[in-house]
Order: sequence, then structure tokens, then C-alpha cells
Amino acid sequence: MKAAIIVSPGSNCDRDVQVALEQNITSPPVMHWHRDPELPKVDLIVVPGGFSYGDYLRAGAMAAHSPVIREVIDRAQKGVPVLGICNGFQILTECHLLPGTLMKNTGLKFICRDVDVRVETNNSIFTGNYAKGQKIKMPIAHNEGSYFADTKTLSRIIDNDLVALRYCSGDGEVNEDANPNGALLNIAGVLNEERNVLGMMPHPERCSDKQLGGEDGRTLFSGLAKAIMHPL
Amino acid sequence: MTKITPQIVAEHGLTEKEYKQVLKIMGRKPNITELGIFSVMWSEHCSYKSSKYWLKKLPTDAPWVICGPGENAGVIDIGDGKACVFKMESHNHPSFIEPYQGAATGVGGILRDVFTMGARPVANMNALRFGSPSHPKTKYLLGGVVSGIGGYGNCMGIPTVGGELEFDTSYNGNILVNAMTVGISEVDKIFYSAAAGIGNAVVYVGSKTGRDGIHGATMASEEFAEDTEGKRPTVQVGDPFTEKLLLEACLELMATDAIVAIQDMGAAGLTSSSVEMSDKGDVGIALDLDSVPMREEGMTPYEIMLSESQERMLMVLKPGSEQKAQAIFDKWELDFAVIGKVTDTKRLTLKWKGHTVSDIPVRPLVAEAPEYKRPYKPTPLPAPISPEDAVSLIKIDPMEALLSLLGSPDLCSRRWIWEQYDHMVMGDTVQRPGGDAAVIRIHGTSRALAITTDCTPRYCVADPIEGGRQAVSEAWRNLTAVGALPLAITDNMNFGNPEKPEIMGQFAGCIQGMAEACRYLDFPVVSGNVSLYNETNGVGIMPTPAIGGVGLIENIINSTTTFKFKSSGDTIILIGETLGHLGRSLLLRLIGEGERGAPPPVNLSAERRNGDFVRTLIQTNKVSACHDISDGGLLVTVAEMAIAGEIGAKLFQPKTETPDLAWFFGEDQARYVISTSDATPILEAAKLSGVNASIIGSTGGTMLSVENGNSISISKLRSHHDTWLDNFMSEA
Amino acid sequence: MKARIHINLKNGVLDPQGKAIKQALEGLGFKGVNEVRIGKFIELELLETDANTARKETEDMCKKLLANTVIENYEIDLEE
Amino acid sequence: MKARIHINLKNGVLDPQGKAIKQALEGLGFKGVNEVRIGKFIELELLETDANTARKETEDMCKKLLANTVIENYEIDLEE
Ligand SMILES: Nc1ncnc2c1ncn2[C@@H]1O[C@H](COP(=O)(O)OP(=O)(O)O)[C@@H](O)[C@H]1O
Ligand SMILES: [Mg+2]
Repeated sequence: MKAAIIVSPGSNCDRDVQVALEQNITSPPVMHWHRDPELPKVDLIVVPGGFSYGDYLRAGAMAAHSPVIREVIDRAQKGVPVLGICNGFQILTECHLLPGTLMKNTGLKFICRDVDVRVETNNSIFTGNYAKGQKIKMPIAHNEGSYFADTKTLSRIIDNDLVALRYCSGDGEVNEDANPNGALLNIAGVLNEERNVLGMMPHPERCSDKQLGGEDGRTLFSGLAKAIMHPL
Repeated sequence: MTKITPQIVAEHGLTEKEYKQVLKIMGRKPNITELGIFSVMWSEHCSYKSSKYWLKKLPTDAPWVICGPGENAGVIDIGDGKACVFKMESHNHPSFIEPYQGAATGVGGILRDVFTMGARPVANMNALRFGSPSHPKTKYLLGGVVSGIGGYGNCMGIPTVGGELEFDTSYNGNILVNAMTVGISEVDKIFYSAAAGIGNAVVYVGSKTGRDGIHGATMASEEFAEDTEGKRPTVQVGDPFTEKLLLEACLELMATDAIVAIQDMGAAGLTSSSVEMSDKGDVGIALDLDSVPMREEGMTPYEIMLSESQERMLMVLKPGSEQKAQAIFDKWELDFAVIGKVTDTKRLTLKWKGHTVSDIPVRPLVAEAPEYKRPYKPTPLPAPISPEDAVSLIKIDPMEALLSLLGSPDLCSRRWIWEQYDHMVMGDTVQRPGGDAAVIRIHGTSRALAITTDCTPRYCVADPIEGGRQAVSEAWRNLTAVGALPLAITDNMNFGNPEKPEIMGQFAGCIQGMAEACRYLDFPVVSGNVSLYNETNGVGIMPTPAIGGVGLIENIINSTTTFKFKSSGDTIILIGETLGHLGRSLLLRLIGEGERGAPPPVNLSAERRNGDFVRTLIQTNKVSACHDISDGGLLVTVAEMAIAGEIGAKLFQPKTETPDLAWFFGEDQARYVISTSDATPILEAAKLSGVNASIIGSTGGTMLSVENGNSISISKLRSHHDTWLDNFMSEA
Repeated sequence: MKARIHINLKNGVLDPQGKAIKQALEGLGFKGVNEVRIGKFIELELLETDANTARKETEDMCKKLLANTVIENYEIDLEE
Repeated sequence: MKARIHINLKNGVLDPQGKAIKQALEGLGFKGVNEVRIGKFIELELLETDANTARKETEDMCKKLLANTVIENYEIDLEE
């Protein structure tokens, strides 16, 4: 199985994702420069975190227009799994592969810490390795992670079971106290209708190593690898 | 052309005597551009004229030191073909004027110092000092500084993993923002700044030059007057995104074989970079100022040379490699311009619109910079105060005292700060902020660097020598407490007006104490920075020699530990001698009637003996947790371990003559608290090594309690410890 | 030609920054502030001299990049 | 009464956002953009009904909180 990681100027979790993928996937991922529209044939595309273009104007706004993104959209439409983490999630909403948008945290501050999130659906190639309702711990690190969508979009998301992850309390309760950034309905991760694109604010690559506090993210990567190599 | 009058000379911060020297070097009257160049090169900030004499007294050598002070950053050998490059630098005055941009550009500057040398930055630290929490500007300044540091470091994708925060009225008008960067490079791929190769191209890369911060370097060397806020020079604005591109582009170019020398443009921008490169290489540099990429129109040579626009570098390239270099900078969409060449004249010559606008002999510009041994007056030492006297007026239960200490501005959790810093990016943060030292894995290995910053200014102000010793010792101890072998330090000497003999007395004393400790602990100084004139209306800061220490952990799997209690039923052992020294302690500051007495004496041989003993225990996996004892003393230390591990502890009643409060809150040095499941061998080994070690209790339960005394739940301790800073910063 | 663009949050979209600033103003003793809305103001120097073309081009820039039309409105003023 | 406030970087102060946006617009094929400056636009709903007092108050708010006068200019327009 082969994965590509999209590298924009200002990406800074590209290496972290690379390391996490290398631990779970046999061949090393392709580090793909954003200017190059010729994306090789891959089984998975990851848009990593960081501050593409400094997050100037709006996080992800400028990177969403990189030459390679058109190709990413095309592949996504053909069914290739695309995972956007943090800034990657922001980029995927800016280029409309995912519904809604990510606004400034309501506390108006950057937040870096571990949060608890609940897996809301395991009906996806990304979350299939978790149990539905499973509580996992993952770090977040962002300025603009407050998920927003208009009412119509939101009900479509819910009706179609597209909410992948929600921030929750230590005992798995989804409530306002457990909401770190003001996201609507505590949404931390969202799927597209075809369920092959996932955007998430938490960083699975930061919890894929015992030495760094937790392995809950590893479950996601190993699940992805399994699902891609042995499709149902 | 501006006429050089005595007034203009004075406005450039040059004394009459210094100006006479300029005339002698030039053999004629300088023009305004030349005067500007002399002025910034001879400012306190660039020339270290008041401090140089004393800095020479610091030990800078050890077998593992690759490059000591003098280059952009210090370099040490960390084995396996790798080197660690690090330095700390102040951005105090700019941060007071504009906290966000001041702090942000401070981080940007120190990052460039490290990657100029070929190292990829792997961690940032920040040592912060603000005025009293009740001072009207404190909240605004703290908020701005922290978001500025986060804004820059987070965007760069370099984790900010620790630091310090203190509040004291002495910083009301002069906050301290000291930023440290640690990087890693290959031992044989370190880049220096000495220009070489007559005819080689001098290349400018990075952002364009604007009128940013002209005279910043001279401003950083002047005492604040009341009206400073009115006549601010242009503040520099940081562009972390461009710096990230500059970092990647420089490292990409460094991986090829194109660079002869490279130097970041920091304070005094193009002037100091070109002067330093030519001086170090003992060559000349000729620049064509029309080729400098400019952001604004109509800039004069004076402005171009003195601009402090950020995110710029100067390089000397090998012949024929310009194209290759240009391609890399084009890819990263950065400016790249050949702006001059290396010459054999040993002069800095500047051309502009076809004319020579400056022609200065480089060697005397640098070597004949003023150096002062300013008059100094040693600080009169306070009378020590006995534990009995210290506690005689304090009637408080130890547990109650503990609660108010833990919830005080001095000791409360700094979580509010570090949650605004991405401290995990790069995927190697083994120990996050909160413990004794941050631990950063060396990428792709199981070895790690330990990093800390430390200083206790309230000790330094009472006894600079002891305070200097203590600052270095505490850094050494914090590294030891995570199992690291301390290797070297960087320092940031923050003091008041050096023209006052008392201030120079503090400076000289701190240096003496630091030098003794560095020597004794094999902990040399490899880089540093001096910030003087931290005074407003004649009121100076406490002497603050901030120390940044770096150590090496051999294996993160089995030869390091954290300060959290790990399991119930472990034995708690106190290492080191407890005399109950309360002079200058936090107990007196917060609960007694203010800081009094002498600071705790530092016994370097006990420091070394106890530290070596504890490190060996950690490295052989014999302890489950370790925390050094510093501010607040023994009970605070145990409480922090309990809070972090969410496990309680039962302490025995102290069996000593020392009053209880002194036993629990004394700040005697060279001490650690460890927990272990197997105490006996440790006690035996301690006896053999001549180390004081005694069992003081055990872990378990949900309470912290003292035998025959009171107890408090860990959750109550935690909520006290955890909330002060949040509440303070969220109150309008 | 100059284009002056105001970008504002749509009605109904929560403006945490505006809320925070309102609170801060109150804390500073400014009690008479009913509401605070925060937006962006972008000025472009265009080479284009024809107003119609300039407006169309600027609108295009807003839709493609400058505004996030999921949550933001934009308003363009042109100036010679 | 409504106060509309424009906050812009002073002349000569680096505008990293503007610079990046200009490059991005170029990348999108908008070649005719000479310069981009980005600022803030704040709208206040004031209880005050007297224009003079409102202006003075708003100016005060700008100096104390809304603008960073070290690097920014502000401009106030009042509206009934
Ligand atoms: N400005 C800061 N930025 C990040 N972390 C900080 C800052 N100030 C303090 N910390 C962290 O808080 C913890 C406690 O700090 P401190 O009391 O100074 O430690 P110690 O007593 O061990 O020197 C440390 O882990 C330190 O790194
Ligand atoms: Mg410590």
C-alpha cells in the first residue's frame, strides 16, 4: 500500500505523519510538494497539520488553491481515501471536499493539550478499527478549530451519520464543558457523504508512540492500512 | 547630506571620547552612514562594552564543547555524530513596547541564530518575568508576550517545551522576555560566519528590507525614560511563515556544498552581519546597496544599513554555486540577491547609486570598540536569619501554608502558558512542560536532550555570588532530576544600568558565582546574551542571570524518569541535607513579613555528590519518580509530585530540632525527593557515597497528610495549583 | 484603481472575537456598547483601469480566496 | 448610534498577511494586483446619541484597546 502526504509551504506535521505511517504501512509514504500537480497513484492521501501560508487570511484558505489540491479533489471523487488532520481539515473544508468550516476558537487562544473524543461512527475506513462510542485520548493543537456549519448542512451531516468524532468528557459525556473550542455539537471530525474523506482537528499522529503519551492514534492508522489492503 | 554635529553624535549614543576614536580610525570625519554603523556596532547591545571584561571570567571549555561563545550559538558534541546548538537571547525592551511583536520577533531572532549554524531547531524555551500581578500593565503584557511566542513558534512548527514565569514589582517597568532555542545538527556540518575567498559572492536571502526598527540596537541599550512610549521607533513585525520558508531553504542549501559562511541579520541587520563576517574572516566586503531587495521606496544607505527587518540572512557562496542556491530560494519563494563580494581590502565599502557612501576599516571598527571596566561596588551581604527567627512570627498550619503557596502567582501551575504553545509538534516531546526539565528525543533514536531554564532573582539581589551559584546549580539539578547528564549552559544576563557601581557589583557577583558553579559542575557556558539598562526612572530590575541548561539522556526507555508519583505503596526518600533555611524563601515572601535574610548557601560539593548519586539511581532504573527541591521547599515538592501523579502521600512527622515550618518550607539546596519500590539498597548506597538520604513517607491514597498533623485531598491541592493563572488572565 | 473590500461574518454566525472585545470594553469601563462585530478590511491596488472589469475581477477574488462564503459576506467599493 | 472603525497598519510597517495574499492571488492567476494591505473593520452599536461624545468615546476605545497604536492607525466613521 502506498500513501502520499501533501506538503505545503508551512506544513509542519508532515514529518510526524510520515513517521506514524511508516510504523503501520510497509512502503514509505511519498512526500508530495504542493506545486507539483502530478500526484502518483496512491491508496491514501494525507493532508497534514501545520500553518500552510502562515494561516494568514484564514487557516487553510491559500493552500486550498495549491495546484495539487485539484488533483486531490479528483482522486477523492474517484474514491481514494483522503485524511485531513488539523490544518489539513481546514484545507479540506476550504476546498469544499468537506462541509462546514473551522472558525477561531471561542477562547481566542491557541490550545495545545490532550482531549477526550468519542468515536461517533465506525462506519468508515478511518474509524472502522474503533468501536462505536469508544472514548479515545488525542492531542489537539490549533487556533481555528471551532467547527461551524449552517443549520441545513448540519442536519444533513447528522442525518447521514457523518460526524466521526466529538469532544467528550473523561467519562464519555458529550457536553459543553468538554468542548475546547466552541465547535458546534462538539464536532471534532467530519466525513464526506461518500465516507472516503475525513477531516479531524485532533492529531492521531501525536499519539501513535508509547513514548509520547498514548497510542490511540495508532488504531486509526493501522485500521486504515488493514482496510485498504484487505477491502471488504 | 546630514552634517555631523556634536548633537548628532550624541543622539547616536557615542560619547565624546568614543567619537574621537571614530575620528582616529577613519582619519577623517565620518559621514552619517558611517556614523550610524559605528553607533550600532559600538552600542552596548552589539559591543558588550560594559560586560565583556566580566564575561571572560566564565569557563567555556570542556572536551565536548565544539564551539563556545563568539559565534551565533554554542555547539556541543552529543555523540553519535550529532551536535547540539543552542543559545538564549533577550527581547525585553521591544516586548515592553509591543508585547506580541516584541516577543514574536525575539523567538524569530533566536531561531535564526541556531539554524544559521546548520542545526534544525528542535525546541524552544522561554524565561519570562513580569511586574506585580496588580500592576495595570502586567496582564496585557503577559497576554501579549505569550501569544507572540506561541504565534511565532507554533507557526514554525517547533515545539515550545518549557520555561519560567515570575512576577515581581521590580519588573513593573522592565519586563524580561528571554527566549532560547535548541537545535541539532551533524557534527561535521556546522556553519560559521567567517567570510573567505576573495571575489566570492555575498548573497542576501529572505525578506525584503524596510524601515523596520531602525535604531533598535541602540534603543535596547538605553534606559527607559518616562516618555519612551511616545517616541517609539518603528516596531518590527514578525513573519513566521517567511521564517519557516527561510529555515527550510537554508537547510536545503546547507545539505549541498555551496556555503562558505552564513550569518543571520539580527540586531543592526546588514551592518553587524557584514562587519562580523568580514572581521572574522579578516577580509573586506564590498556591497552594492542598490541590489538590496527593498520593501519601501526611497530608503537611504543609512536606513538600509541600520534596518532591522526580520527574516533575513547574509551568506558567502562558493564560486559557481549561485545558480544552485538561487533555485532553492526560488522554490521557497524567497528573495535572493547577490549584493556584493568578498574583497582583500579588509574594509567595508558601500556603493549606492554609483557613489561610495561608506568606507570603513573593519578590524578597528570591531577590535577598537570601547570596552569598559566600569566601577563596581560589591553588594553588602544581608545577615543570615535562623530558622527559629524566621518562623517566630508565622503562626500557620503547614498544610494551610502549602495551599496558599501552591495557589500563589509564584508557584501556581503555568499550564495557561504552555497550552498556548504547541509543545508536541515534531513528534519527539517525551516530557512535556510541567516537570523539572523538558525531554526531547533525538529524532530516530532512543536518546534525548533534557532542557531547562532557571534563575532565582530574589536570591541574586540579596547575594549576587550565591545567587549566581544557585542559578547554575538549579539548572544542573533540574537536568539531573530527569536522569540527564548536564552538559553545558547558555545564559541571559539581565541587569539594570551598568553605569551605577551597585549594578556592576551585582553583575560581577553573579558572574563570579556562576563561574564557580560552572567550573565545579563541569557545566561550561557556550553562548549567552547580555541585556543592560533594564531600569525605568532609576528603578532597576532584580539581577536576573537566566540560565538555560542542556543535558543528555542515554535512553528514554530505561534511564529517565518524571516527577509524577507512579504507584501507591512506594517509599518516599529525601536526598540531601535539610537545615530549614528560610532566608529569602517563598514562605517568607508570601506568608511571613517579606523576603529577609540571606539566600540559602550553595554547597557545590554536596550539589555534585547528591546529583551524581540521584542520576545514577535514575539511570539504573531504581526510582519511580524524582523531583528536585527548589522554590517552596520540601512540602511543595511532594505536593507537586502527588498532584501530577494523582496519587496521595503520607509523610512522617519530622524527627528533627528544626521547626516544622522550616523543615517543610526551607529552601536548602542540593536536594531531591525520589520515590521507589525498593528503598533499602538506595539507603545503603547513599551511606557508602556519603549522601544524606532518609525515608520521609510513602505514596498512596487520595490525600496528602502529615503524621499527627492535617491532611488535604489531592484534588483540592490540584484545583488551587491549577487555577490562579487562568483566573487572573480571564478577569477583565 | 483601488478596491476596498469589507468582509463580515454573516448574520447568525457567532462572533466570539466581537463578544470578547465587548467584554473587554466593559471591563475598561465603556458601558454603552451594545454590540461589537469584527470583520476584515482589505485594500487592493489594481492595475486595471476599467471599473466594470475591476469589479468583476475583485468579486472573483473574493469568491475564490478572500472571503469564506460559508460564513462571510463581502462588499466591494472601487476608487480611482 | 453606530461607529464604524477601520484599523490599518501604519505606513512602512510590514504586512506579512498582505504579502502572502498578494502571492496567492498571483498564483490564482490574478496578475494585476499591485499591493494588498489587510486591516480590521469593527462595527460598534453605541447607546450614546450625541455624535461628539460618541466620537470621543470611540477614540478612547481605539487607543485603549481596539487598535495597537504602536503599529496601527484607526479611522472612525459615525452613523445614526
Ligand atoms: N513560560 C513558560 N513556558 C512554558 N513552560 C513554562 C513556563 N514557565 C514555566 N513553565 C513550566 O512549568 C514548570 C514549572 O516551572 P518552574 O517552577 O520554573 O520549574 P523548576 O522549579 O523545576 O525550575 C516547568 O516544567 C516549566 O518548564
Ligand atoms: Mg525543578
